[in-house]
Formats: sequence, C-alpha cells, structure tokens
Amino acid sequence: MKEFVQRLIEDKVGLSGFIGMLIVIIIAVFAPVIAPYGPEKMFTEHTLEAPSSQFLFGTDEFGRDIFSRIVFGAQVSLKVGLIAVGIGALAGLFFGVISGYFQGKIDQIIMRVMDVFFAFPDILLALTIIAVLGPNLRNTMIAIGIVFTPVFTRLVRSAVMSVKENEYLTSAVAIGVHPVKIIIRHITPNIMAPFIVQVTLALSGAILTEAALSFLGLGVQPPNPSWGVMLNASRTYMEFAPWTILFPVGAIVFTIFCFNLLGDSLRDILDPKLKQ
Amino acid sequence: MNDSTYVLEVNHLKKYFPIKGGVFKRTVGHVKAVDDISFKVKETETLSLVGESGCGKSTTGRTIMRLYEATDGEVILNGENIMELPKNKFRSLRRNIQMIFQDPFSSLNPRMKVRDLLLEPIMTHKLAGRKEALRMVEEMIETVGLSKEQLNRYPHEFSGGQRQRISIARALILKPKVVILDESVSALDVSIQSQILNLLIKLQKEFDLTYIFISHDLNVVKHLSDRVGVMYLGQMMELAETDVLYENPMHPYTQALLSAIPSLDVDEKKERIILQGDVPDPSDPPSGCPFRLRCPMAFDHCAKEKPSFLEKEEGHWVACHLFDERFEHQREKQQQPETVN
Amino acid sequence: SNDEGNNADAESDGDSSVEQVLKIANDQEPAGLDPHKTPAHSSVRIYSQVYSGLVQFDENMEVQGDLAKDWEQPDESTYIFNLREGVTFHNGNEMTAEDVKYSFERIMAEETASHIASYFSNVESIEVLGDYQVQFNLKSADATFLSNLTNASAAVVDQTVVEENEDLQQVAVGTGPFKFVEWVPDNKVVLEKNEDYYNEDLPKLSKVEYYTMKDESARLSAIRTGEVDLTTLTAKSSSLLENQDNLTVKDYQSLEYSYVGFNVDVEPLNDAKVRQALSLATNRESIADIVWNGDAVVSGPVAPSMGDWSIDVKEHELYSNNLDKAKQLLEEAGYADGFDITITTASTYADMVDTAQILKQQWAEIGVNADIEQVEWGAYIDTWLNTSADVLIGRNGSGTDPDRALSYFFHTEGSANVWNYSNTNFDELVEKGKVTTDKEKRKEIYTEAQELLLEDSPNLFLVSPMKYVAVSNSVEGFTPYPHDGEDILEVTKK
Amino acid sequence: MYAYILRRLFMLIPVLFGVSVVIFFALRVIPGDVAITILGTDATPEALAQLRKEFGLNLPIYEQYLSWIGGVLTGDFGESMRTGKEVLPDILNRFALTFELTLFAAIISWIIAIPLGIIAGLKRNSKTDFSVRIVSLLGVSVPNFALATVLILVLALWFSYSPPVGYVGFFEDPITNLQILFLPSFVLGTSMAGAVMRMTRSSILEILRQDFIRTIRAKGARERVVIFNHALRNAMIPILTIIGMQIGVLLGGTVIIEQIFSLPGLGQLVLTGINQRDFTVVQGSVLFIAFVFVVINLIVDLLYSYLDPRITYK
Amino acid sequence: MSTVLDIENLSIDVKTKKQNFNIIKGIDLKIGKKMKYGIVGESGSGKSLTSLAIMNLLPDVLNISEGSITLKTENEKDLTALTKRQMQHVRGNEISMIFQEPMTALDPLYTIEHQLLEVLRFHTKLSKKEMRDLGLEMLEKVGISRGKEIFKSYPHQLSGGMRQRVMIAMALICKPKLLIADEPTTALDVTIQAQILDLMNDLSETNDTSILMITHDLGVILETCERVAVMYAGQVVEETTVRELFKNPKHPYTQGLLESIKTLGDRGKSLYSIPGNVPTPPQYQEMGCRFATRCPYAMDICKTKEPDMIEVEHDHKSKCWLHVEEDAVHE
Ligand SMILES: Nc1ncnc2c1ncn2[C@@H]1O[C@H](COP(=O)(O)OP(=O)(O)OP(=O)(O)O)[C@@H](O)[C@H]1O
Ligand SMILES: Nc1ncnc2c1ncn2[C@@H]1O[C@H](COP(=O)(O)OP(=O)(O)OP(=O)(O)O)[C@@H](O)[C@H]1O
Ligand SMILES: [Mg+2]
Ligand SMILES: [Mg+2]
Repeated sequence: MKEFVQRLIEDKVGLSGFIGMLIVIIIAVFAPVIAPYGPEKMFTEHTLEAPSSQFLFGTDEFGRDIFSRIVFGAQVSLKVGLIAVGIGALAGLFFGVISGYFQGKIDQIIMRVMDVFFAFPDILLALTIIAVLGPNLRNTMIAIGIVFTPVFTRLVRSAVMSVKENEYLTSAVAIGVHPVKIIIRHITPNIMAPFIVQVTLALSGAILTEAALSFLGLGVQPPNPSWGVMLNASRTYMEFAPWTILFPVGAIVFTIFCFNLLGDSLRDILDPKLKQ
Repeated sequence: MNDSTYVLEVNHLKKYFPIKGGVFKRTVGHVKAVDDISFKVKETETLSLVGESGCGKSTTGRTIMRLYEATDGEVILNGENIMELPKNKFRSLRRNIQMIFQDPFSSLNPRMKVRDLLLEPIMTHKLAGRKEALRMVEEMIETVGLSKEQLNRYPHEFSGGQRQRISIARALILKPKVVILDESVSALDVSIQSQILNLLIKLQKEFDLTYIFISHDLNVVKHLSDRVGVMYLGQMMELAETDVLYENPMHPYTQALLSAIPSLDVDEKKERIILQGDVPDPSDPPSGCPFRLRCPMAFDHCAKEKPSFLEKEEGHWVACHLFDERFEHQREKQQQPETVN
Repeated sequence: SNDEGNNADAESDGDSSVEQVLKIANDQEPAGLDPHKTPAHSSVRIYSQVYSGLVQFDENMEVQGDLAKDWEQPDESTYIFNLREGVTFHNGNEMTAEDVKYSFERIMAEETASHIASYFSNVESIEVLGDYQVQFNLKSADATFLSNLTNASAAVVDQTVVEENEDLQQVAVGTGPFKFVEWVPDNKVVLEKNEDYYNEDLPKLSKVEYYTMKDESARLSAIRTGEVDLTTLTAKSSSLLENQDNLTVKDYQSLEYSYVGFNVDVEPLNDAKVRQALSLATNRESIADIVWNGDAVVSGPVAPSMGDWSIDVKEHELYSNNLDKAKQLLEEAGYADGFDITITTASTYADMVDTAQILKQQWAEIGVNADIEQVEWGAYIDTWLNTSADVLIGRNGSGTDPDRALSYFFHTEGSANVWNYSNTNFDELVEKGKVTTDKEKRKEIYTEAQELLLEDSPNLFLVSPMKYVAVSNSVEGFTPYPHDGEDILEVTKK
Repeated sequence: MYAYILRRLFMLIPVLFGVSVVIFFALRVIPGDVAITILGTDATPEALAQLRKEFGLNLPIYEQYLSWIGGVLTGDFGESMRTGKEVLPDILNRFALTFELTLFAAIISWIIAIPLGIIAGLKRNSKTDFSVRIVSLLGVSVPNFALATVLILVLALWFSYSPPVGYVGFFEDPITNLQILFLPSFVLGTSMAGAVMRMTRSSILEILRQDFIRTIRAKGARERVVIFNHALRNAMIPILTIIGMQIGVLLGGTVIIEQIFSLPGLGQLVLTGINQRDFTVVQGSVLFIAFVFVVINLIVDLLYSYLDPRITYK
Repeated sequence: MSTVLDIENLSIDVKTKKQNFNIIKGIDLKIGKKMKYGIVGESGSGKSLTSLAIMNLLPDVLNISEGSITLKTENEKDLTALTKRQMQHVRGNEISMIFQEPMTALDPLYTIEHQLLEVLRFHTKLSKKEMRDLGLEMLEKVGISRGKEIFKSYPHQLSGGMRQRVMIAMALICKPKLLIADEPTTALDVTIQAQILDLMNDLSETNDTSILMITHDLGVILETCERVAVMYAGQVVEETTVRELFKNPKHPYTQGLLESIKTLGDRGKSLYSIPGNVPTPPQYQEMGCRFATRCPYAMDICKTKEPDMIEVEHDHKSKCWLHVEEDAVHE
C-alpha cells in the first residue's frame, strides 16, 4: 500500500488524474456550498445570458445558472458512476469469483448467462433495460450496472483463474482452509489490481454512457442537472449560446479524462509485469 | 513388516488428466501423469522421488494431498484411506499431512503479513485460542531461524531463502506427521539451499517428521533421503535405499540419470551415458516399457510388455525386463553402455 | 443540389431549367402509409399528398369540394356527393362511387381499427346512387360531418389495392396530386407527380423527396447548405435561421395546444379548487416565452387558430397568474401548506419536458412540490390511456371542429376522456352542439361549454404554439396553413 | 479446426436462445405496446383490442414466443407490426450500412492509432510518448455525440458543408456513399482510436521486454527488423482483441451517431422499434446483432490462430 | 595464447530519474582463442549483465560507466565504442549468444526455418537455397536429423532440449569467434543437460569458437571450462583455472561455496552453509568487501575498504584482504 502511494505520487500523470478526480469529488460533495444558486433555480429574466460575474458560466434557456448546474451535475455524474459501477463491479466480483474458483458446471452456467448479456451491444442493452424500468436516475444506474456486469465477471473470472495458478492458493487448500475463506482471504485481495483498474475505467465509461443515454432522452431526466442532460438540452442553442454546450462538454471531458489518466497509470502501477 | 511402522501407504495410485477435444470437447484421451504407483513410507524416514521434468513427481505429491482427485488407488494415512473420505471430513485431517512448494515467490499470499500467514493454519484447525496461537507463531518463526520482529512484514520483503523458511513454518506449525516437499530447494541458490536443507534435517529430528522429498537434483536427494524412488513417465522405475541406489543402480534409466550429474571432483572423469532423444509425450507413451525408446539396452520384448515392479533384492525394487528371470541373458548379452568421456 | 435527373416530367409549370424536385427534411419517420390506420403526423404529411378525400378545406378553413364536385343535403341527416368524373387512381383504375362506399365502410369496420372510425360513428349507411353519386345516411343531424370529411385520413382508396396488399401500410395508390414511388425506411420517401391529377395545372413539382433526419442540428445544417429545400423546425432553432439569406422561415399558428391533464378522481386533484389554484399559479406567458421562444399564444380547449370557435381566454380569471388567489383557493380546499405531486411527461418531446420544468418551478411558489417523471413515448401513451399518472403534460390537436376539441376529450363518454372528468351540463352542451347546424347557435353552445371547462379545469390549457418551416429561397409558392402546414401543391422551384 | 468452428457455432445456440428469451420478455414488460403507439391519443379500447388481436398480442406470452421463435428457426423473422414490412430483409439492408460504418470507423482508428501507439511504445517516457498518451486519453474522453454535434455545426457554419442527405448504399453510388459515411466514421473512428492506441503502446512495450526480442537483437538484427517483423506482429494479438471487441460494440453502439447523421442503420431500427413497441423488429434485430457479435468473436478467435501458431483450435 | 575478448575494468550503473547506483564494478576478463571460460556466481551476482554488456544489449536504464570491452578478431575494436550499425554486424556474426530460457528466447510466431536463416540474412549474401542447405547442415550438426520437418515447426512444438539445440545452431551458423552461453542448461533436465553440454564441447572444438559459459552450477563449469571467474555481488572475486579453483580456492566465498557442495551427499552430516543472504545492489553500494557480512574471516578493514584483486599465486587472482594480511606477514 505504501509502495503503491509512493508510486502514484511519483507518476505525475497518474497523480494529476488523481488530483483531478479529487477536485471533481470535492465539487460534488460541497456542491451546495460551491454553487451560488440552486441547480433548478430559474431566473426567467436572464435566459441564455453569456457568462458574466453574476453567472460565471452563463445561463441556460430557463435562466438557470450553468455554473451551479455543472457543480450539482458533478453529484449526479459521480453518483451514476459510483453506483452503476458499484452494481456492476460487485455483481461481477460475485459471479466472477464463483465462476473462476469453482469452475465446472456453475462456471458454465454463469458464463453462458453473461455471454447472453455480453452479446447485447451496451447501449442497446441499457436502452432496453431503461425502457423496461422507466427512464430516471435510479434506473439509469441499474441499467448501466447490468451492462457492466458481464465485463467485470469476465475480468474477475480470468483474474481468479490466474491467481489460482499461484502456489499460495494450493498451499491454502493444502492447509485445509475452507473455500469461502480462501475466496475472501486469498483470492479477492489478489485480484484487486486489475479490478481497481477496471473500476476506474468503468467509472468513466459509466459517466459517458449516462451522458449518451441522457442524450437520447433516456436516462437521467431534467431538471436533474446531469451533464448529459445539459448537453442534450443545449444542442439547439449552441450556435448563439455556445457556453451552454461548452461547459457541460468541458466538465464531461475533464472528468473522464482524469479518471482515464488515473486508470491508465494505475494499470501501469498495479501491473507487476510493468514494474521496474 | 509391521504395518504400524508405515505412516503412509500409496497403493496403485493413478492420476489421469483428461485431454479434451473434438466438436463437443469430450475427453478424447488421457495424460497418464501417474500410472499405477505404489510405495510405503516409514515413520520419520525420508523418501525421495526423482525423475525428469514431467515424469509425474508433483502430480504424485498433489494427488496424495488430494489437491487432485485420484483416478484410482488408495492412500492410507495412519491406517485410514484418505481417498475415500468426504472432502469436508478430509479437510480437518489435512493437518496431518502438509506440503511445501517449490516457488518461494508464489507460495505465499503477497497480501498477508507473515503473522497472519502463520496464524491461518492454527485458526483454520482451531488448534488454539488467539493468544496461544500467537505464542505458537512466535515460537515457530524462531524455530525456522527468523525473528519475531519479522512477523509484521509482508512476504515480498524477504529473500527467497527466507520465504522458503516461512513456507516451512506455515506447514510445520500444524505439527503434521507427513510433509511432502515438492522441489522445495530447487529454486534457491547453492549457498541458501544448504541453509534450508540443514533446517529441514534439523526439523525432521525435532518434530519426528516423515518426508516425501520431490526433486530432480540428485545431489540434494542423496544428501537427504533414506530411500529414493526413480520415476519415469508416470511410473516408478526403481526404488531402493539411497546408498544402494547410488552405488548399484539396476535400471538403465537410473544409471543414465546418475551418470549425467556433473561431477564435482576435479580428478575424477566419470563415464557418462548420454541418452538420446527426449522424454516422450505422456499423453502418447510408447508401448511396453516407457523408457525403451531411449534405453541403450532395449530389446524386442521391451515393446511388448510393460515390465512389472519387482523386489529384486531386499528393499530394492525395479521395473525392467533385464531383471526378469526370463530375460536375464539379455543383460549379459548387452554391451557395456555406450560411453562418452 | 446534385440529384439523379427526373425523366418523368422535364417540362413543368415552373422554371423549366430547374429540376422540379423538392427535398424535404422531416424529424420523424412515417409510421406507415395506410391513411385509414395511421394517425401519425409523419405519415399524414405523406399520404395526404397521395390520396384525396371527398372534400377539403380552403385556406380559410371553409369546406370545398375535392373528389366531390359538389354535394347536396336533402335533409339534416343525408348528404349526397356528386363525384368528379374521370378521376383515376395512380394504378389507372377509375375512381367511382363504389370506391367511396368501400373506403368509408373500411374506415367504419371494426377490424380495420381505424383511428377515425369514431368520426363516422354517426353514419348509418352509405348508398351508391350512380357511378358518380354517393349518399351518406346519418343517424342524426351532425354539424361535424363535413369537417370530419376533410380529414386527410378520410381518404378514398382503391379496393383492389387493399385486397392485393392486405393493408395499405406499404403501398399508397390514391387519386391525389402525387404518386408514391418508394419508401426506404429511416431514410426517405419519394413521390412523383401524378400526371393524371384531376386539376391539370397541378401539381407543379415533378418529384418530392422526404428525408428522415431526426436530429435537428442535422436538419439545420442541411437546410443551410441547401442539401434540402424545406424542413420543419422547432421554435428554438427558427431564430437561428433568421439571418440566413438563402432561406426564409415561415411560421403559422398550429391547431395544437399544450395542456396539463389531471386525474380528477384522486386527491387532491378531485377538488376543482385545487385545480383552479394550479391554473392560477401557472404563468402561461412565461411558458410561451421560454418553451416556445415567445411565439405561442395562450390557449383554451379550442386552439385560437380555430378562429371564431375559440374563446378569448387571455382575460379569463384563472389565467391571471394570481398567486394570492391561488393560495387562498388551496387554503379553502384544505391544502394551505401545499402538497406533493408527480408530473408525468414524455421524454420524447422537449417542449413537454421544458413545460414540466417550468410548472414545477411555478407551482412551487404556492407550496406545490412537483416531481417530474419522464417516460418515453410508448409508456406515455399507456399512462395517458390508463390515467395512471395524476398530472400529465401533453399536447392535443384540437381538430378542425370544436366538437373534436370538446366532446372527444371531455364528454363523459368521450373516447379520449381519460381524466375521469364528468359533468352532465357539459355533456349536454356538447351533445347539443354536435347536432346544431346553425353556426351562430352552435358557437354560443361551444362558448358556454368552453367556459364551463375552464371553470372545472380538468385540464389546464396552456398555449398554442407556432409551427415553423424553413424554406429555401429557391422554393416558390409555399404557404403553410394551420390545418395543412406542408401543402406543396402549388410549390415550384426556381 | 472445422470441428472447432462447428463447436463454436453450436455454442451459439444457447447464447442466441438466451438473447431471444431476454429480449422477448423484456419487451413485454415495457409498458405500452404497438397498438398504443400506433393509435396514440386516438386510441379507443375497441380499436386497441382489434389491433392487438391482429398482432397476436392477445395470446398468452409463451404462445407468442413459440410462434415467433418457431418462425425465426425457419428463417421467418415475421413482419414489422408497425409497417407490415418483412423484418429480415430490412435488418440485412440496415446491417450493410452499420457494418460499413463500423468498418470505416475501425479503419480510420487504425490509421490514426497504430502508428502513434508504436511510436509511443518505442519512445516510452519521452515527450512524444507523453503527448500521444494524452491525446489518446482525450480521444477516449470526448463523448462522440458531442464531437459529432460540434463538427456538424462547424462545418455547416464555417465551411457551408453538410454531408449529402438521404443515404445511398455503396453499390448504388460509391462516391456519395463515402461522402455520407466519412463524417460519422471519422467521429466514431477518433473515439475508438484512443483505446487502440493505448493497447498498441502497452503491447509493444510488453513485447519489447520479452526474451525473444533480445535474441533477435543478439542475432544482429537491425531495429527495423526487430520492430516490424517481430515486435509488431506479436503485439498485434492483444490489439486484435480490442479491435474485435470494439467492432462488436460498435455494431449496436452506433445508435447515436446514426441518429445524429440520419443514417438508416441497425441501431436506428432498434431504437425506433423500441420507441414504437415494434416487438418483431426489435426482437429480430437484437437477435441478429447478437448473432453477428458472436460470429465476430469467433472470427477474431480464428484470426488469433492465424496470427499465432501457438493457438490451435481442435 | 592470444585473446579474443578482453574486458577491462567494466562497471555498469543503473541510471533512472529515481535511482542512480552502481551494479557491476571493475570486471576484468580475458578470454583466449578457443578457450572455454566460465563465469560462476549466485543469482543476481551480475553474470547476465556482464554478458549483455558484451553484446551491447543492456536495458535502457543500465549503462556502462567505465571500462572497455575489446574484441580481437581480424581487427581490434572496442565494443563499447561501436556505432549501432557496427554492433549489429558483430552480433550473431562475430559474437553470438544463447540464453537460459529456450522457451521464451524464440519468437513464437515464426517458424524455426525463418528464425534460423534470419541470422544468415543479416550477415551474409547467400542465396535462399544456400541458406537452407546451410541451415539443414547446421541442424544436423546439433543433432537434429529431421531438419526439414523441424524447419516447418514453430518453437512451441519443440521440446526444451530441441529448442536449445536450435538456439545453438542459430548461434553457431555464422561461425562466430565467441559464443556466450548464459545458463544454457539451467532450465533443462540432467539427461538433456548432458546432451547439450556435450554438443557445445564438440562444436566449439570443430569451429574454433571460444565459449563464455555463464552458470551458477560449479559442476557444469568443471565439466566444460578451462578457466573460471567467480562473481559475487557485481564483482569478480576470484579468477583462475578451473582445476586450481577446485583444488585451491582462495576467496572465502569460493571456499564456502565449494564446501557446501562437497558436503552435499554426506548424508547425516550437516551441510556446510554460508550464513546470511546475498546483498542486493542498493545494499552493497557502501560496503567495503561485499562479502564481509557473510564472511567467517571478516576483519574490520573488510567492512570499510574494498580489497584489490591480487594475484595470490601464479595465474590465480582473488579479491580479499586476507591475502594482503598474509603478504604482510610474509614480508
Ligand atoms: N492439471 C493438469 N492438467 C493436465 N495435465 C497435467 C496437469 N498437471 C500435470 N499435468 C501433466 O502431467 C505430467 C506430469 O506432471 P508433473 O507436474 O507431475 O511432473 P513433474 O515430475 O512434477 O515435473 P517437473 O519436474 O517439471 O515439476 C506432465 O506431462 C504434465 O503436463
Ligand atoms: N534493468 C535493471 N534495472 C535495475 N537493476 C537491474 C536490472 N537488471 C538487472 N538488475 C540487477 O542487477 C543485478 C545483476 O543481475 P544479473 O541479471 O546480471 O544477475 P545474474 O547473475 O545473471 O543472476 P541470475 O542467475 O538470476 O540470472 C541484480 O541484482 C539485478 O537486480
Ligand atoms: Mg513438479
Ligand atoms: Mg542471469
């Protein structure tokens, strides 16, 4: 762990990604403090105003302060990211570990089911799930979570299978450790490296997918200040009010970029093969 | 002989790994990794298994440990056939038979502290309360020549030799009767290897351990074992007391193997038997005697029949037609093996 | 624009050096081509060019003949139509009284499941009097009959074509000005001039191509660069094109209005005072400004573009956005502290979503906390149909006759009265209105009905938007009307 | 090898069966049906019931499923509920577009990504490497729909350019077809490029660390030989994985781009189908996409064995 | 005897942004013509780095900080000063190398034919047919009779022993003056090891190739080499003929090593073992004698000051303070 922090600090790229991510998190957590106005507060006299000292990033068609919405949007995006990825990652961890550890029939069954979901293109699967559940924030998170499950399952499964190659696992079996404890104590901690990398990458994927769904009018719904929603709504105005699109896009790009930076360098840091 | 002197008996042990193939991944053949092996191990003795890579040494060890389920045969530990026990029941018996692995780098969970690594076996078998367990851990770590302070470290902070000591401590803390050592010193440098070997010998005396020592290093085997079994292609070729085997190897394979060891004596130039060819593919072994294709003394019958494993002299078993009464004449007829300086 | 040449009709009424091909970009794909079965506007705009009906509206929304040269009314409930002679379907078959009879019987037949079946539920029987004469016998006098006949879906179709194809979703053989050439799904529909159109001067175009371009920015870019000649626009983008010198934006008042529908069976919306309070809390101008760029007029249940039929709601008390009054009404109803409610709307339509957002903000001022729930179109219709939302935002077409706007949506038995609204006075009024043929009297009845409806507020009627069409300057003779926003009969290209 | 292909195709069956079940029942759970979306606010209970009967929606669900899947098994995907058109020809038509789009996007991404990835890998930790990494990450970070929207606007406003309207197939009019597909392919391609670039870089790095590279150098090979004959060829294997995955994902993931650029592709078909509750269309398309996806995976696996003699499928 | 390769005072440093320290220090080696020279030492002692330095194949982070490596063939050249191009000409042609892991040392994607003939393409202008013939001949020489079949195979289809033979064929096909063998048999079984060592002996004899044999197995050295250098922690601690080393080891490390090997096999008796562990490069930076921590004879001076390499007897050098003391006593 210490070594890990050390390496992260030394890796400037990863560190800047990490700091960027922290910034987004801080903005999200302290949104009510940072944002000058509520995210849904409309100043109907000030629709589509350019950035000014009163409205840092300008206003949208309802006269809402774009800055405030972006700040609150960070909450939505992070929430979607964290919960959706949380769902996918935990489900993937669960199924992947079982699949990879026990192999045999149960593995076959789990993997065939995952294949089924994997065979659906991501967006279409998310679309279908949302159509079933109804478009809103919660269901978007569930849908993205389900979409990510097969990816995580596969990743975890193959990580588990490679951990199983290690003699420390055989050694635990030889000692007589119960399979459940083997999974908890020996397998799970040792697959964390690729898992965490995948989590950071999936986080950015989730935020992007949310934006894409909102863009299609599914997913998070206005007046919820999701960046995807803002982006979708502002497309019509971007010509004469470019700030309405510029800032949401900027926010998305910045966040995804930071997550990717972090994920990318975590991959380098955590990958023992790349050490030296 | 009195049965009670044997802690472990292996009878007709077989382990076949299926080869999958065909359209529906059905089993189309088998790798006969261990093919009908029998031996008995006396209490507190060291029995070594030697042989070339892929001959089934590890598989034998792992099957005895039930890390692989045996295809056939029985393993009798303390009078009980452990192959027949249900898995759950056997789990608690595992403390009696332990294994130490080859690779000091991958045989310890990198994310556990040494203390937890050593505590785990005790806790798993509920041998003691936590306090008592900690005391046992501290005692054990010192027994293997490390210090209490090092308990707080992670495996990667240790050298290969030290790690192997930790592995040993982890296996021995359960006070097992039988310990299977699978190439436990092969990965170590000479100077470290001697340290570990000394430790193993010391611990064997101290705890009255029985060792099954798996290795391909004939020098190390010679140093450590009471008896040695030579394996080839999943079968036992020869089994004898160490001195007998090294001085008077019967099987042509054993002879070749022993002659191939680089000598360490400047003045002695020994005659080497250079075997031709490679070890055959265990999924497609030759008919009859598995060694016949490389055997300098093979004759026609070797292809026809698999030689049986016979006790030629007291405690000296060999599987070779040359030692079959029917073919004794072949032995005389054969020239001295082709020699190279 | 580069396009494959048109050989069918090189010389045309327009500038003969210019190919008379009109390219239109639409936001939606036609849902099917069967005029009797497909109410979607995206389909209507196409099949209305291919089919003709008995009668049609002129620009002043007066009924005039189409396939019928003229008609007579021996009594209040009988209509005899004299058909034009020599009109042929695009497949060469002559259109006769039999076809008219067949077409309307098809509409009325239950298994057709026609969306306009209810328009003609009053028809008792249809008689063929001669090749070119057909008689409709109504059950009772019906003031809406003629205007219902102008509906594009009341098209005359060819029986043989129906029988060949089982239905008319994929084919279109009518008597209209344009012939159907092909429909490439999610891409385009191509029509070409009907050389045998009964009006020899028309149409002037030789070919019309409708392209489906769902993305507004793509349509904008295409009209800007001249890739298409004509496109519908939202209010928001219309202003973007104002300064564009190669095109003109034409607008017209639509026959639609946006509304808030209440389930009047559930608390607290079962209390008219609550609904009135919400009406008072609603600032309709603000909705017009923000959602419709200021180009929408405040509307009652009958859209203002219906002219005389609609009442002037501007001055209505419930439209005064009087928050104090609203709060007082809430208090009287026992909701002094307001209440929580969920507004359901269709995510498919940005204007509905925007409207919901504004309402949420406006209603909050009288203590009504609204959550917005968006569902996509299929689920929305389902919600609407089953009244499974308490508050629903939507848009209605008020039709071409006030009967549709009032009876259809608010009569206790009205097919589209999903609100559980029932008021016997209102029912009587609209029933009477339907059979009153005297226009003045009829107007009075409907005025009263509208007043009543406003008072009861089962729905809050918001605004009637403008519609916008961007037309390239190379297009001449294009004038959109409320009842027909995309009439291209007289259009030429230069 | 053939046995392997056969087995893989055989294994397709449970997956496709699963897909068919999932999509079929998911659709029935969605509120609303095609009758409702056809009639819209003109819906009357009678008309609805009539339409539902016409589409067989009144039958028990399992019967509906059996009759649909029975048809599919005999190659009859049914007719669109909405338009009455046969589903399968429509799917194939649109697949041609989506596939072309995907392919162009992939090619564009390779052209951008692979050379840059190689350079970055070879000059690890240099400024070039750093910039390539940043650019590739940026490529991944910009949502492609945002890029598409901005591109369309900028091209129309500043260059008075917009792609020709109305899609024409490649074989009808290749030039117009390419003009139409260039922009969307470019947008998709750039967003794919980031991942490919990353993968190229890291697999080049990985390969250069291998022992055999040292052997080749020890034989006296020039750097060019080392990189192009040996490192790159070995690195192609993991790159292939990601390319295969992306092509698979794109096949259904072009929805947004198809919508923005008004392309009548498979994604549009499904999206419209879902919105209109055109069950037969959605079921058919999803099943088809899943089929293609699995087949592409199979092809990628076969390509592996072509590239890598160690992998043999028996 | 004339020298083929002369390494003088070779030092190698690690240089990265984070760290900068010495790994290998002051290596002197002279390899004569047709000589079989061994380097022996424990894991991490720097054997491989030394050989890689000769081939100029050190990883990027490592570089030669001092010293020269002179190749004396037709003309004399300092390998550390050659251009990339010139070095490429030396590799595989004048000096060739085989590695420890025959499993990973071959490109898995190319046939044996391609990889074997590649060397010829780099260094000769033979026709395709000539190359093939030469390749087959070479395979024959390394004991592969079914050359044509093996040509078509991929590395993974061959056993370890076969692969190592192919590697040897590849290394010798251009008739180099020097063959560096970095633990060529460690990964192989004893019986196969015997085959391979035998083969290398034969071939170097017939081709007049000098061999630099790197191993951690003193037995292998004894079987194959004439001279030997013992490495410990990045330095050569003792250098002499093989016979002399075994009969009369001077350095305490060598003594310990031999002792522990010789006691091996005396069952029952405790093995001699050198206490402690080999220091890692960062650890030995500040040490005097790098063996001091484990040396039974360590004196104060050993911990602070590095001893010189001293010719203790004729043709026998050792790097230890003990010799200095002795000398002092003798004088
Ligand atoms: N899990 C497995 N599945 C299939 N085949 C196996 C498995 N484990 C071992 N084998 C095969 O069984 C044979 C014996 O292997 P084993 O590992 O027992 O040999 P070994 O004597 O220990 O060799 P080494 O000295 O290389 O460790 C080999 O051919 C091996 O390929
Ligand atoms: N790229 C590198 N960066 C830093 N240190 C290195 C690098 N390569 C090797 N070393 C260090 O240099 C030392 C010598 O390594 P070398 O590979 O020469 O040892 P060796 O004697 O060949 O050992 P082995 O018997 O294990 O092959 C080791 O301590 C190793 O950790
Ligand atoms: Mg083994
Ligand atoms: Mg080495």
